[in-house]
Amino acid sequence: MVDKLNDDIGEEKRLQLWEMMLKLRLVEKKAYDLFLQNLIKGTSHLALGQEAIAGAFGVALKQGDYTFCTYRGHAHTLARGSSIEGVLGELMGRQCGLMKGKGGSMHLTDVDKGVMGSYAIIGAHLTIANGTALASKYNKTNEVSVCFFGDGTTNIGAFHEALNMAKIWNLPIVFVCENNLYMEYTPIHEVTAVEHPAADRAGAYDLDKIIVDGNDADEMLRTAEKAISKAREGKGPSLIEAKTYRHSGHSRADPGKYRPDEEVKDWMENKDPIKNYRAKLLDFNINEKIISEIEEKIKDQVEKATEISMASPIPEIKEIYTDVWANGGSEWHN
Amino acid sequence: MVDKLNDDIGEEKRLQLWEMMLKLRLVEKKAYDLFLQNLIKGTSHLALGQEAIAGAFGVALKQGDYTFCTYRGHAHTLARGSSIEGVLGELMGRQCGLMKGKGGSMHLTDVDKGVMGSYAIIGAHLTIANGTALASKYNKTNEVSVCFFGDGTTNIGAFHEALNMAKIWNLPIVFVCENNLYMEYTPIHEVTAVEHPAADRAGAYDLDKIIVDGNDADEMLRTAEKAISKAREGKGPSLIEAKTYRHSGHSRADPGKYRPDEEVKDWMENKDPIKNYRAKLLDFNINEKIISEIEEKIKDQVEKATEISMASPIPEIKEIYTDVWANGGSEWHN
Amino acid sequence: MAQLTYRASVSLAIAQSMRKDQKVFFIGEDVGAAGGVFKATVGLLEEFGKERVMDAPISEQAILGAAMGAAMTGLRPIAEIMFSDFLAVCWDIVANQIAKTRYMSDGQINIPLVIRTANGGGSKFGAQHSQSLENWSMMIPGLKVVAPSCPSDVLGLMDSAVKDPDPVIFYEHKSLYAFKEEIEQTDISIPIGEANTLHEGKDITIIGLALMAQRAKEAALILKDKHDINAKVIDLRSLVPLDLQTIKKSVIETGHVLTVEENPRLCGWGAEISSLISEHCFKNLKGPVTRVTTPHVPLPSADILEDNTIPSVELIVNEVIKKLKGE
Amino acid sequence: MAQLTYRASVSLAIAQSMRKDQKVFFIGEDVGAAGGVFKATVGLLEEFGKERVMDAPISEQAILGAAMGAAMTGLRPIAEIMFSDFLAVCWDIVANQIAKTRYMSDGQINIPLVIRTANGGGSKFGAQHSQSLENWSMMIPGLKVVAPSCPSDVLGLMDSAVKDPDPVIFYEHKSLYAFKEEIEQTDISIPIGEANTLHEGKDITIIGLALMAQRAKEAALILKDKHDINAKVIDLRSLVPLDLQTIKKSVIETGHVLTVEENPRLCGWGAEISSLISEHCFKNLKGPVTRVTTPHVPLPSADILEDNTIPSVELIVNEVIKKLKGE
Ligand SMILES: Cc1ncc(C[n+]2csc(CCOP(=O)(O)OP(=O)(O)O)c2C)c(N)n1
Ligand SMILES: Cc1ncc(C[n+]2csc(CCOP(=O)(O)OP(=O)(O)O)c2C)c(N)n1
Ligand SMILES: [Mg+2]
Ligand SMILES: [Mg+2]
Repeated sequence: MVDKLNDDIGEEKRLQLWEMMLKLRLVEKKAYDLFLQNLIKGTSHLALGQEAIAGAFGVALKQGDYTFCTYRGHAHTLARGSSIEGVLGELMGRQCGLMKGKGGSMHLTDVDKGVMGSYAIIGAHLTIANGTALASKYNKTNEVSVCFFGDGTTNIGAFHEALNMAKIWNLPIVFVCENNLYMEYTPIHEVTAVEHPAADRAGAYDLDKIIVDGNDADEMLRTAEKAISKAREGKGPSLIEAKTYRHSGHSRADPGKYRPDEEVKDWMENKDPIKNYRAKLLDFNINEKIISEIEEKIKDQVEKATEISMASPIPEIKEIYTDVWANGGSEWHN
Repeated sequence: MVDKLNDDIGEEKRLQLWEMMLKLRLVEKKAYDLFLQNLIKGTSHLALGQEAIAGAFGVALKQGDYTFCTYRGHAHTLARGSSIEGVLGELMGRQCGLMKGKGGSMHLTDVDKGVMGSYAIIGAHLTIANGTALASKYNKTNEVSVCFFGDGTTNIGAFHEALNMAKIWNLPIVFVCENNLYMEYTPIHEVTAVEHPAADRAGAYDLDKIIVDGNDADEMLRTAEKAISKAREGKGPSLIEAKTYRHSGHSRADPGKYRPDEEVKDWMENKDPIKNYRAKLLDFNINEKIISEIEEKIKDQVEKATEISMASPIPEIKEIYTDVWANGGSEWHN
Repeated sequence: MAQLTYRASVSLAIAQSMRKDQKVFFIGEDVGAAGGVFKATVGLLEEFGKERVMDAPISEQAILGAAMGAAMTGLRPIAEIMFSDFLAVCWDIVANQIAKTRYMSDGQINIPLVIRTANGGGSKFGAQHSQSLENWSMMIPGLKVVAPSCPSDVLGLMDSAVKDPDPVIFYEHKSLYAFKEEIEQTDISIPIGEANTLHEGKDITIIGLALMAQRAKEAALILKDKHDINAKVIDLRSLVPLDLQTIKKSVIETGHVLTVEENPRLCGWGAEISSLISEHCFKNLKGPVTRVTTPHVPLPSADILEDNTIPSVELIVNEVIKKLKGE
Repeated sequence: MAQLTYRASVSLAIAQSMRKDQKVFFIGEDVGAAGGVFKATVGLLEEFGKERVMDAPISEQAILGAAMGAAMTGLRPIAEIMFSDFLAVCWDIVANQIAKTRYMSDGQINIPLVIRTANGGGSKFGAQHSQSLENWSMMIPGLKVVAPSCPSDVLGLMDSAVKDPDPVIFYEHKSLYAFKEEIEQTDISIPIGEANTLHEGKDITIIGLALMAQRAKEAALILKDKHDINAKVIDLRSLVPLDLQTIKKSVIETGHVLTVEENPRLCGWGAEISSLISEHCFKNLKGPVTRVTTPHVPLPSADILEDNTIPSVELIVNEVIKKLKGE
């Protein structure tokens, strides 16, 4: 039962979180529809079911803060306020895409919103995120850097190097491991020496062991806010392990058949962060009409954005030759 | 005071260890002399002061076991029984060198003795050592693989990957971190998130935390034997952190001036593994004559080997073109 | 006689090698239960069990390191690097350890392993999952470099690669996985270092590899049909060892050469071939060796962009015409 | 006017850049208190303090990742990779992240950083500490590649590299650290992409880089003195951007070209230059472009072996004579 009297979060923030998570959910669903219509080429990795994590950080972060995510980064990008058509347009390879189709679904980037890129080679971005954090420290400004990654990422070398460096340099950074129990198709416990792939390694970097139910949006928000404050106050890095589950396969090509049916069912039916959060909002006596209005608003936004991106032209071929260099071009000789 | 009644090691093995350590010490000293005479080109990394670790493993390992070491690997190579002229000859770039001068001081290799190579890029050989261990498991034979490395090596990605893999595959391997307090010139604690660079990370791979005085040859031998037995019995990997100190600089070019004088003095005078072991042998009532005879024998061996290697011709130029491929040659086109 | 895809020929080739030699085992990420992200290892786990088909963590350095160490003892590992782009995360193991250890050890150590990896563009996967990286390994002494262009070459070259006493990087082209061929005999062996002629002709020599060899062949068909140009298409099949004799022989006949590379221009394998032809056949050349390559840019993701970045059949046709007819 | 070593010019160049721009900072292993293993960063920590001269753990990926991230915010990091051979352990960060991020982000992100690294042989350090790896970065679109051959070039090119809005890999040659030059003015700037003529001549064009450029110059002096051959020696100074115009101009005059590379043969930068010359100056060539390279082997360690593996002045002289006089 919820303790309505000691509500540290409050209705306003809860509705923000609700709106945020719904947006992430509905855009991902739309992305899925667009695949089926063959409007999205290439690959795509949906974060359906994992919305509470990106959502909570989206709410907790300030403008100017930096986020880094992976190929599974649509949600994390939207959570910083990037436009839906910017995301869907990129997936479809349109001019309205965040990077005009040059990067694609695995590399969403929106620097104005603090989305410092999505990285498709496991581990690298943990080290890069240290860099923006280092810059904040160097400049004595107080942005926080947040880096999202998966459970499987904890077994690659760059993870280790990044965590150690963040700690010794006391960087204002939050590492967020979204433990969805699988790397691509392999259960994480089959390839990991410890039970909690991130949290059980925290001690190796003199960090606290933090495990949170990543599908409980309120808990996720509290955890995010705490770690962000710590970083902002100059008290150094955190490593959070958030337990979650992806509703769909690893990527477009994957039906996800290696997962036991009951497991999938349990997570979809009993642990869906959005379904559960809706119930919680009602528990907190939030007017169902408000909840539904938000739903309608987001649906509407997603539809409009879809139209915009479908109407957006494909990029011009000359884009191939632009922006290798800061001078805008790609010449390598005089 | 030593407990002579419950002596689990015994005179024979102690003398073996004594002889082994002395050999390592005297060969390294000879190598140093040869530099000064400008007979050794390139670089060289001496393990003076760290002999108890390689020595103990040399005594504890069986023929057929595999060892992997670093650029600081003269001692570890000799400890497996490689010839002194093979080592000194290689340092001097002579035909009698273990690899005829093709590898040099940083890459000593003597497969017949189980010396599976010395590796000069930090971290790599931990992953490679897993491979010989994997082969033993695959073939259901019972060799043990041992991999030596330094404290600084614990901060590179390959360390992390190798430890995790060794654990999940339950490999017959012993990882030995020789913590000599410094990477090249930088004190390890300045760049490491935890106090014990290896041992404090053991938990991240579900391994026991093992710290040993690496300059106490008896303790080192016990620790080595225990870990080797564990591996040989199919009970999986160990990670040992052995505290030690190098008497000289990091490499030939380094006078080691970044270390406080008192620190150096303390380790050289009070914690020298060889000086202390000699005293311990006497404590155990081992006849000083025997001890000295071994000293003389080794001195003699080193002198003879030096002569042999100085008399050995330099390699023939055609060696440049041999042994890129298993067919003995280096052709890349027909 | 059966129709076999390139994809299926990969798993068949691995299976055949594993059946023949107990020393062969296979490591990779998501390769076992799931049969690999490209479904190119389906059935291996079922047939050979967990001891010979090992699902690894996301630890490419540890994967290749373990394969290397095992190979040093005489085993014959096949290791998968899921996308060739990920060679970058384990490049030290490939370029500094696997490639150099035999030489540094004065031949004491052999490293008979195969690294197979999905290479190349065409899937709209963007700049970090689409690279053509044969030149990365060509430039490292001590590595053999194989890149089959069709199912039978996959079968025959994999057989040789696994038996080879030296390390072989085996580049499988992602855009060829669905490529089909009628195969009579699956248990075949093709020596590494022998180029294959995909199309005969004496007007010009077109040299390609993997997908680009197939595109060159298609171009040759068009050139013949529509432009009365007879192009000899040489599929190198391996860059190291390189079949220089076949190249020379054709260049002496034709005097015109076009290389077709999928990688970005600078220091691509075509540059090496061009410099070799220049050295060996200078007098025979009627014009410069023309290199068709991806422009020197990272690969963009959107269809229209990717399709116009990687050399197409049309581009090859046009370049040949321009070269021969000055159009 | 002062005599400056190449080594001293490195630390001076860094210091000058750091004095001019507070955004510049420096990360590396053992670079601070100890002044670097090559003593090329002595004095920096003392002058700029720990916040701007950061001693890092042995974590090359983390070092370059941090430099990249910082650069993305507008800072201008200089990161040291102690030996260029170690680029292999962080090659993903270099080749896949630093090089591609600007393009993939459609120009949203700039990465103005410098990676400086000790490159090349001559020190008898063996195969893992002696490589010449300029071609590794030349082949990656998105990287600028600089390799100075003398102290004044270190000063002038470092100034430009630090100011450059794009990532620059700055290869310092280990065997040049002791090289001395009289320098009048230390605070100089040399644009990246302009080759330098080290010796004038119209008989043959010799193209080199770093140590090989200096050896080519020595060879040219001998050729002139003893063999009456006037060689033009072009020190490329940077591979990307490449000064193709200077190359073309000289080749048109001489018709004979020799490239001198320290790297093993296959896919070296000389291959690219050879293919470019072939494409652009085919009609001017009186013979094939000759490539002098290290043979395609890992570098051996013993003096006699290393000395006979890397191209020497003598070898260059002989190759030129053979080429021009058919001897
Ligand atoms: C270095 C590297 N190795 C392998 C891959 C292929 N790959 C892409 S996603 C993935 C699984 C990642 O698992 P996890 O970190 O748990 O993230 P999730 O996909 O579950 O969000 C793998 C192996 C890659 N992109 N990079
Ligand atoms: C990847 C890599 N980075 C840096 C170096 C340069 N280097 C050689 S030895 C060394 C210090 C290693 O320290 P540690 O592991 O403690 O071993 P020790 O030398 O103390 O025995 C460094 C940084 C290297 N060889 N490889
Ligand atoms: Mg996962
Ligand atoms: Mg150390």
